[in-house]
Amino acid sequence: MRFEGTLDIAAPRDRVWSFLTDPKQVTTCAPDVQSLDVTDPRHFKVVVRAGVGPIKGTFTMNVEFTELVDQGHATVVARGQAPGSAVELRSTMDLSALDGTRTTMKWASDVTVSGMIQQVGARLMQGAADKITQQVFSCIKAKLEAPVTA
Amino acid sequence: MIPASFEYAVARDVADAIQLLGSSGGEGKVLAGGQSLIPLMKFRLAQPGLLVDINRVKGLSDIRENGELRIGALVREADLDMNAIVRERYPILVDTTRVIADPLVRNMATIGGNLAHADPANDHPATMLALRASVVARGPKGERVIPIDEFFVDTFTTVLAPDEILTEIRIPKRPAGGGGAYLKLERKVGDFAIAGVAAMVVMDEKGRIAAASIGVTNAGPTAIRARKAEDILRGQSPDDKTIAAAAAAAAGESKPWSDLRGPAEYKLDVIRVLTQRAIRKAVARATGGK
Amino acid sequence: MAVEIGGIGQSVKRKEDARFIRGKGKYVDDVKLPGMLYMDIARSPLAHARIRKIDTSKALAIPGVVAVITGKDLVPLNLHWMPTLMSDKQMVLPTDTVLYQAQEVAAVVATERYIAADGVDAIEVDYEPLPVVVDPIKALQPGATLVREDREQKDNHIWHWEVGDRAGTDRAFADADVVVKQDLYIPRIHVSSIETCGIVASFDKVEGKLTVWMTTQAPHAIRTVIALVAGHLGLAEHKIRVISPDIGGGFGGKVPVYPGYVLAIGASVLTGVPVKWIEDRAENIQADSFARDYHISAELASKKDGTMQALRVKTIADHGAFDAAANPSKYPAGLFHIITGSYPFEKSFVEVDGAYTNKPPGGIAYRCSFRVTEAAFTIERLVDVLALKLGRDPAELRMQNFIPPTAFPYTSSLGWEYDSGDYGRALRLAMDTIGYADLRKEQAEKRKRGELMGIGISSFTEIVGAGPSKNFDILGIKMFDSAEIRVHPTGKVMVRLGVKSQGQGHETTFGQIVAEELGIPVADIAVEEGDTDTAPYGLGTYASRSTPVAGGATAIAARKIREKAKLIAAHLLEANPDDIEWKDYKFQVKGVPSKSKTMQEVAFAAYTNHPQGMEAGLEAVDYYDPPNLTYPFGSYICVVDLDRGTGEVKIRRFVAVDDCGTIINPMIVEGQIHGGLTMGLAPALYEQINYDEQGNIQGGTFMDYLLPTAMETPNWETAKTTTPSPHHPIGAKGVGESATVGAPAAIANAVVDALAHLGVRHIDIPITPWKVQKILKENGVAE
Amino acid sequence: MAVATAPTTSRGQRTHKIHVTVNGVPHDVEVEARTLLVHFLRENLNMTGTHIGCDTTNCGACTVLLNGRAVKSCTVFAVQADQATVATVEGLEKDGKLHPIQEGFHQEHGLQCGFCTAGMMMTAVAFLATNPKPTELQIREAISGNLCRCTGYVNIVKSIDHAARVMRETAEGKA
Repeated sequence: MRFEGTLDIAAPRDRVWSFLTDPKQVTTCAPDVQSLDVTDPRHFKVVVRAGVGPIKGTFTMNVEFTELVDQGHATVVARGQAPGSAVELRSTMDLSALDGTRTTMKWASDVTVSGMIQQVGARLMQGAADKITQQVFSCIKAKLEAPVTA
Repeated sequence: MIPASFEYAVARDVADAIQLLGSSGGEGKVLAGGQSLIPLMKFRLAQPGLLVDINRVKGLSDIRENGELRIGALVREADLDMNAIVRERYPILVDTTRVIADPLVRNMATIGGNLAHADPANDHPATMLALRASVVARGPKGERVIPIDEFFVDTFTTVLAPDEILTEIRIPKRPAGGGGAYLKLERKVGDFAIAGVAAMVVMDEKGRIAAASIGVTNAGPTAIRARKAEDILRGQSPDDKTIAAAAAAAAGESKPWSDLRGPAEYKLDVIRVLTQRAIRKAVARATGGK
Repeated sequence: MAVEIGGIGQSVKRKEDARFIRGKGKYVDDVKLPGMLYMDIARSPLAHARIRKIDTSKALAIPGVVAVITGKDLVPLNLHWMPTLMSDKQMVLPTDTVLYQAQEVAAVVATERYIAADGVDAIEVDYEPLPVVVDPIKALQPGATLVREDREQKDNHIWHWEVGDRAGTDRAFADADVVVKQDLYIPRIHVSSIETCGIVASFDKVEGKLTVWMTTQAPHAIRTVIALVAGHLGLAEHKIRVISPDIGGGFGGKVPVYPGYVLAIGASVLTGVPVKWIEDRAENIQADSFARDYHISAELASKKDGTMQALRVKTIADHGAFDAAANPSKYPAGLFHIITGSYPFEKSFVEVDGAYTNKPPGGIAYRCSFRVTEAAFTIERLVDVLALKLGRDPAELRMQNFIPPTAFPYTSSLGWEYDSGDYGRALRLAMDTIGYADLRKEQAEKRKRGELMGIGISSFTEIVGAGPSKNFDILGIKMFDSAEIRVHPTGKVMVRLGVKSQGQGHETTFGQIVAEELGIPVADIAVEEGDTDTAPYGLGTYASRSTPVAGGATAIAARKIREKAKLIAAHLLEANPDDIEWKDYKFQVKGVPSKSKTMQEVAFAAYTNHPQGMEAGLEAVDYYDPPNLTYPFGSYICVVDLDRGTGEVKIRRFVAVDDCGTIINPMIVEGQIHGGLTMGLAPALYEQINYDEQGNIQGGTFMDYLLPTAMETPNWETAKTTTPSPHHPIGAKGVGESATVGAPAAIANAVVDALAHLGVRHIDIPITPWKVQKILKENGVAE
Repeated sequence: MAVATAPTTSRGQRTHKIHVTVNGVPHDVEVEARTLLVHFLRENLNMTGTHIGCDTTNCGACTVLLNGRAVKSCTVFAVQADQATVATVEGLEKDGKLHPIQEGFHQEHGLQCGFCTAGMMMTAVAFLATNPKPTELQIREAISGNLCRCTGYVNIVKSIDHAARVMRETAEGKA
């Protein structure tokens, strides 16, 4: 499943970049984080609970920033497992500054879900993955546009 | 397939159930018919910490008509089907309940569960949308009546709070000149719907459609109301052209996904065709036909 | 008298019903032994992946979990791979790479079923995903992802097999007036017997004896396989007892040896206590052997007048990750070369290439002799494509071309010797029964009104009864089967067979064969199967082989008894054996009906008063290697109505005329045909296992794999002709699979027929409503 | 093979006491909450006539009567049957006399492998109690939650019709 979109974020590009590439910050927008373990700036492990309604899986995700280029282009690969299921997420993000205070982010995510969740939930997978992805990105936008607190 | 362990409690009454759910830290789940929930638990895709069994709660299994039709949330589909009031005056509910899963599942499955589970492929949501029903929920802060249009939020998600329980469904009394029908297409008995359409019409003395409402099963993350289709029908006589236009509009408002039950474009066609047929059947029933 | 005996041709009520209707059947999951442990299996969510690590610590920490087995544990025992019947090998558990989704990765043994499931959930496997290939056509292209790194040959090609006259066929096509070509995909399906597979393995450490109760259609073959696979661990054949108790449907799915069986046996041998493994439905559909998955390209050449001349077929067979086909024939594509069907092609040529993909291994037959349905579907579809091309009525074109009754025994251009047949008679009966001419008229009228109805015919020829040792063997063991009959002094009989019923009613029908041959009432005959400690060696029940092979053995063994009994009767009647005849189920002195002895009287004498010098007792054994296969046939006609709005196909009527030679029990034969038809309907309209590009199974539970219910299944109408097999001892041919073989083409032909005036020539099965609706829409005839 | 070092018997799960009457015989048993009714019948009571076929509420092999209603016992927890009556295939035969539905399945060849048979019969028993004179279509609808792979349903329909006829005749005889 591929999802993509463009976000106009009322925040300068360097701020958007540092948020997106900081495991501690970006995972605040992941669904229901149970734990976060940062290995190095490019690698971290996060445990999330994701799903819709009563269907929920606990996913242990190994995340790697595979490309980080000039505060403008990033790719991230996240791979994880829940019992009987596996998930892989490959995302690209391209930032361009509209002006000093606004940034356009083009993003695309390829989500692959395998195993029991995919089989039983195939009927609802597209909707659920779409929803979770939208939530993540609208959270990113909201957090970046929120007034910076000390 | 074996479910994961959970705590289990039998609720004595609604207040007890609410209290039990409230104490579960969001890990509680109501067990009514269990026909959707238990299979999910056996796949371990649902692992609630606490099951609150409401099957022994009294007063949730009645069907009464008192101005409006009131159906207790625990009414089993099989009982809805066999109920004399429903059979005589609400054939759309008979249409609906008779195509849910299979006869054995209908012996356990409840109407409240069918709505609260909020699976877009479930059948009651579309029918309740067409019937302009409301649902009654009770929680720690008391009771509230939720119009069905506001009830479904997303797939498997309703406006019910984790410690709120659906207790009753209220359906406006069938008006004079009113008639409704629910049609569903499925590959085989017991399969999830490819699509389903519920249509209610009220005919005036001149043979025109005074009011119409249409609900669609499997048209997106939740069942939807086809409002544009309703607008097209209102005030018109139910001729082929009007019905075709309404049906096309209903398809236009639907956003089904491609899956094992057909490509999205096919489902749109099915919604269109079922809408036509459901409207015709509803009109026939409203005007005294069967 | 005849009724009392319950011999051949009687609808004797089934003996086995007594226990089943009381809930007293004994299926594998009903076996419970003291101290028994339960096994459950962790499976791969990915279709192709490197296993970096398997962490079993959390599973082992669960109270009640006794042990966890991984591939590494099997390496020292040399049990991590096992051989297949197709000279391939198959992983029992992977040591480094998984090759398909739902592949076994680890086994958990626990004190209770529920705890074993918890243990499976607690196993953590770190997988590194690898590229996946699910399409066999792509898999055979250069540079495709390699499925089997363990092989020396570094591509996904398994084998090439061809039969027939390539050059002659090519010439016939070059010279032909008319050539039609059709590509067909016959998708993956699954037998889905209502009982899944399972085993209880019990190893007695003191005696060194292994007893297994197992869902197997072939207990003796399984015992031999266990001995060959695990002989190095001390499991010799005389120390292995395989019991196949009541089986809840087989259809071919219970022929293979699955890794779960091996793991449960291994777990019992290692722990010294009984271990039970019963798969759930998802495991059953997703990991057990599939059927079909044939990509076929078929061409037919004919004269202008419709005379069929040549057939040319090219096929790619998807075998998944291992070629573990349960195929007892000597040909890698089974009996696919029965594809010339009911027609006398002068020239034909068939080639098949096997391919590996990242899908579960297989395949199995799904209620047919291996690959016969694929063949029958192809030829019967192709004949209709030719009829459309020539503008001919499909019934008339068939009648014109059938192999005539006078031509039997008939040797096909691909080498099969058909035993007997009268194809025209069967089709005529089917047409008369359904009212073919009137239906055609109705169709023409409906077409004028824009309504869509179709009439489809399938005049198939089956090939069953594996089989003659020139065509078949399992691990070199010839495909005979056996019967052992003992007549006790009081005239009661024990029959033991090498085959194993999975619902076919052997306890009744084999009793009837013996009753017929010996004149002893069927009620006095006990039939036992499925225990390798007591039953004679046999190759099992599949490929409709029980009646053709074990039925032959039973009749011959009974006749051996009758021969001896005749000598005793002569002794009792003080007559010359040559003057004794077997008449009205009695031994009579020729011309003196009052001087006779019943078999019961003879039986008593066999133990009390047999002639001097004769061995006491009355028993016989026969191991029957049939001289040929049998060739049941039939003509089916299906009438469908299409919904122009939704594309739904509704079967209005379905008439099945079958000819299976001599019928032992008409009631049981009719029941077999009903069931077979329903398993023909299923893939025609409903069932399919599909895979997405990542190798995810689509249709892996009964929520998504659509078995027809009583509402989708029509009220089957049956009729019969009887053309006995000339070479079979009682003239019987076998019937369990005919309907599954013949029905899909009749249904597909009917749907295509309903749309033929729009130019439609073919629709791949399963014919889903959206496939039909797409055609309606493209042609502007949708509602 | 990695062998557990943990104790191999105890279970941490809380159990519930239930009182269930199965085929007229009362049972007081402790079960885990997650114990499915079908496993309770098969494992705790050793009543193996009720089978498991699909695990997903599709096939009906596990059908039993719970307070007189036909339900799929693989989708009901045993705790839900507390204080309830359960009827299974083992209770159909009374005083050595087969139930008409059992006779029907035998006479009309309504079974082959026998695996779906108990579920089919239990569904039919409950159905005929509410509809003593069904049409063929009504019988087909009634058993549409039970899958059979062997018979093609034709003879199952006949078997149920046979039983309905016998039961009507018996009822008339008594009246």
